[in-house]
Amino acid sequence: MAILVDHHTRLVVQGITGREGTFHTQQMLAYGTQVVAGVTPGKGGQQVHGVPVFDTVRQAVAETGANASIIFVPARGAADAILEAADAEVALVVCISEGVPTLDMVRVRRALRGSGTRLVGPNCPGVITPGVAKVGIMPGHIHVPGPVGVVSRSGTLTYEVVYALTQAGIGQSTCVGIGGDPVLGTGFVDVLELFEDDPQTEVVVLIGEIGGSDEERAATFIHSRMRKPVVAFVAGRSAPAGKRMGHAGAIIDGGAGTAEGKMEALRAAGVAVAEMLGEIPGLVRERLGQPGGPNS
Amino acid sequence: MAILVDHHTRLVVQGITGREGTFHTQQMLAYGTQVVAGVTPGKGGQQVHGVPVFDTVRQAVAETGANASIIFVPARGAADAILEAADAEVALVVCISEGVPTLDMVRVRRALRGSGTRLVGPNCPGVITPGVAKVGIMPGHIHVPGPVGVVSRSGTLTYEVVYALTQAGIGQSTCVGIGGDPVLGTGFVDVLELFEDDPQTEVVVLIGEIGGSDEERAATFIHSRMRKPVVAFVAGRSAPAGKRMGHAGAIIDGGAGTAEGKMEALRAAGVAVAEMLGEIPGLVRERLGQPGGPNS
Amino acid sequence: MKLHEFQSKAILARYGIPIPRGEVTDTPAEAAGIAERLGGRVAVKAQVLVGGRGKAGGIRLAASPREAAEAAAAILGMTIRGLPVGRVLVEEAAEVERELYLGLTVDRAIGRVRAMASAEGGVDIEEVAHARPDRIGSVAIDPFLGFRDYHARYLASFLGLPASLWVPFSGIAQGLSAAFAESDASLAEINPLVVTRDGTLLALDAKINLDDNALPRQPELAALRNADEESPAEARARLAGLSYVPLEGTIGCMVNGAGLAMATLDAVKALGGMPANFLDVGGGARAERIQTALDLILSDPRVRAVLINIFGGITRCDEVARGVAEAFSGRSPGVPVVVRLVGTNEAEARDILGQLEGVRVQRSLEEAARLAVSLAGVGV
Amino acid sequence: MKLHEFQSKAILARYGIPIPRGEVTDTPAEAAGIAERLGGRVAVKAQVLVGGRGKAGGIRLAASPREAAEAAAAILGMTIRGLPVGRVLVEEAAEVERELYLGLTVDRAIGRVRAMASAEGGVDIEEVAHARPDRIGSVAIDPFLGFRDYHARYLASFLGLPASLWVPFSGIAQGLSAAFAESDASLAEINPLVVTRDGTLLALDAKINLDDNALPRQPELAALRNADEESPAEARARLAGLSYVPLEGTIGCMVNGAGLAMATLDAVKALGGMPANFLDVGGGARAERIQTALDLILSDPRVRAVLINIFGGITRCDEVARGVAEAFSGRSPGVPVVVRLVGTNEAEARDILGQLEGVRVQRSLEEAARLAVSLAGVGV
Repeated sequence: MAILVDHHTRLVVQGITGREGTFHTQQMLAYGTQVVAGVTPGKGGQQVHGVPVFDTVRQAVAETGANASIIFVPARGAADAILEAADAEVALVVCISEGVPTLDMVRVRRALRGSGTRLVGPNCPGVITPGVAKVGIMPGHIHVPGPVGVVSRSGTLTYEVVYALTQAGIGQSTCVGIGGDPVLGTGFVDVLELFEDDPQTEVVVLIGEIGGSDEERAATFIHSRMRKPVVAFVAGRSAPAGKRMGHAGAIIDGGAGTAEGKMEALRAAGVAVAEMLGEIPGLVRERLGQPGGPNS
Repeated sequence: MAILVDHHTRLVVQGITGREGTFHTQQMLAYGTQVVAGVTPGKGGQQVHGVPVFDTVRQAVAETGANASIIFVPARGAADAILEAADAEVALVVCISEGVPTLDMVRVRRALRGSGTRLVGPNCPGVITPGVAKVGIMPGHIHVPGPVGVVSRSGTLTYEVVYALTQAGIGQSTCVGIGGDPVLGTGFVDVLELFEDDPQTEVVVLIGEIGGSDEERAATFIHSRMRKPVVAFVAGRSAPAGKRMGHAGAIIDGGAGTAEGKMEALRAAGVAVAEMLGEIPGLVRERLGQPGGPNS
Repeated sequence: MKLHEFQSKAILARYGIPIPRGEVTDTPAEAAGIAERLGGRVAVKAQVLVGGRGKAGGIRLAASPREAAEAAAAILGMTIRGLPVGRVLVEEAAEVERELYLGLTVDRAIGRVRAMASAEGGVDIEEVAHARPDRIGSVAIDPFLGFRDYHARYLASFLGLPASLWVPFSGIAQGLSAAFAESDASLAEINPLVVTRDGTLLALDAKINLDDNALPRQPELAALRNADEESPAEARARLAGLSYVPLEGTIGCMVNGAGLAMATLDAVKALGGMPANFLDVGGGARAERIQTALDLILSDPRVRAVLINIFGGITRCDEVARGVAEAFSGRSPGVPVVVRLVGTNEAEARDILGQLEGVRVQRSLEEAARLAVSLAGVGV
Repeated sequence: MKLHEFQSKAILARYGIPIPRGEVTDTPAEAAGIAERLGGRVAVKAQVLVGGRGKAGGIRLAASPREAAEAAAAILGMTIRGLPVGRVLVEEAAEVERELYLGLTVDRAIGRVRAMASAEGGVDIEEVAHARPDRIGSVAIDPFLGFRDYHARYLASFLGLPASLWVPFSGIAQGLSAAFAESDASLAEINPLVVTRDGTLLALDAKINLDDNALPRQPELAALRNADEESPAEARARLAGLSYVPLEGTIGCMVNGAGLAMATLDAVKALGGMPANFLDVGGGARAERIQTALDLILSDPRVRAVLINIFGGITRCDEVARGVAEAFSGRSPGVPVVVRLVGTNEAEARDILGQLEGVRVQRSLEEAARLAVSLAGVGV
């Protein structure tokens, strides 16, 4: 099973002829992903690593049956690329682009409400279902199939955690990087809901960071709606208040959104919260193979 | 049971201090509807027939627990009134106002997509659940409770049909006037879906007219998804092509949307289509008390 | 409300859409002058609010000012589908390479504006839509996002336009979409949108219809209303807030509500009669409006009987009855009047109407329609 | 990016929001001149990009041009929270009846802009939000529908404004909302929004922060950047595309990815060390950027050890290693460097780094952090 991405995933790469688009198309093909089409306006008819390029997503969908998209276009064109994919009724859109203006995302998120399109990102590493398909830019080889769902706001921190799980012999069902920006297509709660319903997933690892209140909302959801065990880590305990720490989202505003506050909320929801990254594999192992039960 | 409107309905009247708003507030109160609030900007604090008036829908909802709204404001302010009700998370909005510009409704319908608000109308007589509550301008006394759901694009034509049913001793579960404009909040299919799921409703009467393709889509839905019997009437068989017949929607464009075409589509879906209005009560009676079955 | 070609083109030009140079006139002499100013070949085109003027001879090419005057003289004398031609548009003739279609209208099924394009321009697009639906490409426009570059790319690619025309095509489509939205149009068409011999795009003919409900907030456009679009009776009905469509029969009908009005006409026809008109007095009709409505009906000399069918909701039956009484006060209707009223204040209405001569009150629509048909004299 | 009060007010004025008359200057003499032109009492206000300037004495009232010059002289010599005051705004003093708060920011939880208003203006609104959340009224703004009349009515009613001020309040709120959207702001506040003694509304202080991601499409606003907002090191980092925040410790950190960087700092701290900075080299960092990053870290004299933690994804480990090698070519880092690399092209990276003197390669983050802490000398 797994979530979001599986062997039915037929991918169109938006911005396929750019440097990143071309490189990661090759990487995704090498991983086994069914990359069926690319889109770059004005370059319809070309090929990239054997993948046909179209002028519009709608043509790509009509010709190849693509049902998922990954976006590598520059930030200024990212919102339009997402809207184009949604207009073509692509079910899953993963936006890798970073630096997308926040108000573009406010509009995009509003535009997608009530549509059949789910957006992951922007400014995210994407989604991988180990051994099946990779729709993202994560290093594929560190992942192995298994029972642990991973969801994270961070990119490389996720790789770090996945790498540690794999090293400890624990595989993953699906790993989802939701992105670090203030306004996202998909939040923690959305992914937790999918993992809760996914038969393959037995334990979920949630990797949060300071800023916003998505971890707090996740805690509420876990407490009230999840039966599967959750292990969490929250980055940014040493961050000073009010300083911008890379992610636009990682700002501590007026005492809300601190790492300690998030860890506390998660603990109160029955989540096993790791103090150090290295503790995660052990906490996960303790929870594997155990019968699920309410976290409340 | 019934649909859309029941004894839980707590109504706010937008435009309550206007002539129509005041008159129909009295009528609805007399029918037994729980009219709990009115809204007219700048007139907060007043009362109309004992109903408190607020400046905004949000205040009305907060103070009175209103969960439905009826709109009597002039056409130019109707879209804003609908949006205000949706912003205040009112679950059902019935817009009586006629003459609302079509592109206003295009925007409103788009704005409501994915929200928790259902709009009925505009340019409609509203919704009545006989003996329980009236959220509309229909003459209440012609309705009696019973097993027949009525849905119609027309106003007075609906009264005509309901009157005939009542005279024949056949009561109604709920009567819904969806309105005659080109772009509506709720279409035939939406209402048919509700009737199909409503335990009280045994037979549905659908009253269509020329123009558009809502009857054709209803036919497709009835054929594929409904088990309850449907009786239909389509007005406008004598209308000449291309002439505007009152409703903006009632235009025959290039041969599509004719009464004959609609009647044919409905018949093919297993619907009993009345040639004359007077046949409707008989067709309904034949189908009452019979076990339901697929229309396909 | 329909706009003339020259009015529609003036709107398009404001949105940056390229149109031929040209001017409108109502005299052959001025037509010659315009042709003189434009230089070279011109097209002289009848400005009438019906389709099919080309086939009717309402469009002529002229190679000289003198020919333009002759063409204008011929066209200005024409009547096309019952409408006299009052004005002609004289514009420079284009060298046409390809004829495309580009149009926008409201797609009721999805509640959005839909943009349609076809490489089969210059012909009746509805025939194309019917016979070869695959030759029409379309995109639905999100009202909040507008017509976007990817819509233009899709349609341009569908039309097989060369890459050099994608950007101008996008500009035209976005301009048309903005014109549609900002004018509260119900239809906006460029047909044909031509590719000229020198490889540019040009809106050779254009048609914009406006949403009547939006005219109050479009005063500038509302002022373009053409008196020749409607008969005096229709104009009077519009000003009184009545929805009135004259038909060919002998039974004048007055009903409240468009659906019930259509069903009433259907009943008259099914019982062997011919309606003289469609007339919806609307909701909450007061006595004064009822009176205007009756005046309109009785002013049609073909009318042999009047059928009034009112179902009271917002409309109160007694108000209708009072209107009927006032319309007849001091004069006879001249033809039999059959009235059927049900609903709010029905009893009072019966009292009022019972005192009027020549007015017969019936209980059901079917009875009333049957009586009206018989009074009008079948087949007359 | 933060804007100064006078810059923020200039934007508001463009959206029709009433602001006090005033001018900005960097000399006491000009301050007197401005006061002269304004006539009457003026306020002299420090233009610095930190809060709390009022408490720090950065705002003074002056009854005459001479007093204005004196106030300006005093303020222009100040340093507020580490920032020297380079300019003052001299504006006419208002007669204040009530102080309100009106602000907009992005509500991440719902992905919309939220407008907040409070009758408790003029104070730290976050304290109000914390202590008395019921004193703050708010509305979420649909990006496609904008700030609407009913939002204004709701907030005006919440604030208890008299009916006479609803329309002006609505204008201000809609102006602020439009300014927010069209400037790509992340925060826009009027605090206080005052009701003056003569019963009008006036934006007495204003603050706009901009979304850095949107600056490329806001060239006019980007040009307002204040050099005094950031240190030279921060400016250099920004121009190189690095996310850099100087801290107080001794261990220079270079990491790819903000989350991993924070986790790295957390690990350093948990193991007893103190990070000297936060530095995210971003995704796909090339050798040149790595070199700039190392230069920045090593230019901090407090740094006793450097910890490099790279997890290769888009970033290729060999590129990072090459950047490190180039940064050290021909000169010694001067402090020990601990490197930990995992991911794409990890083996090549190890080969390159293995040849560098003073660079120690570790396998795990924890080992690397522990070594860096020990090399930096705990507690130093």
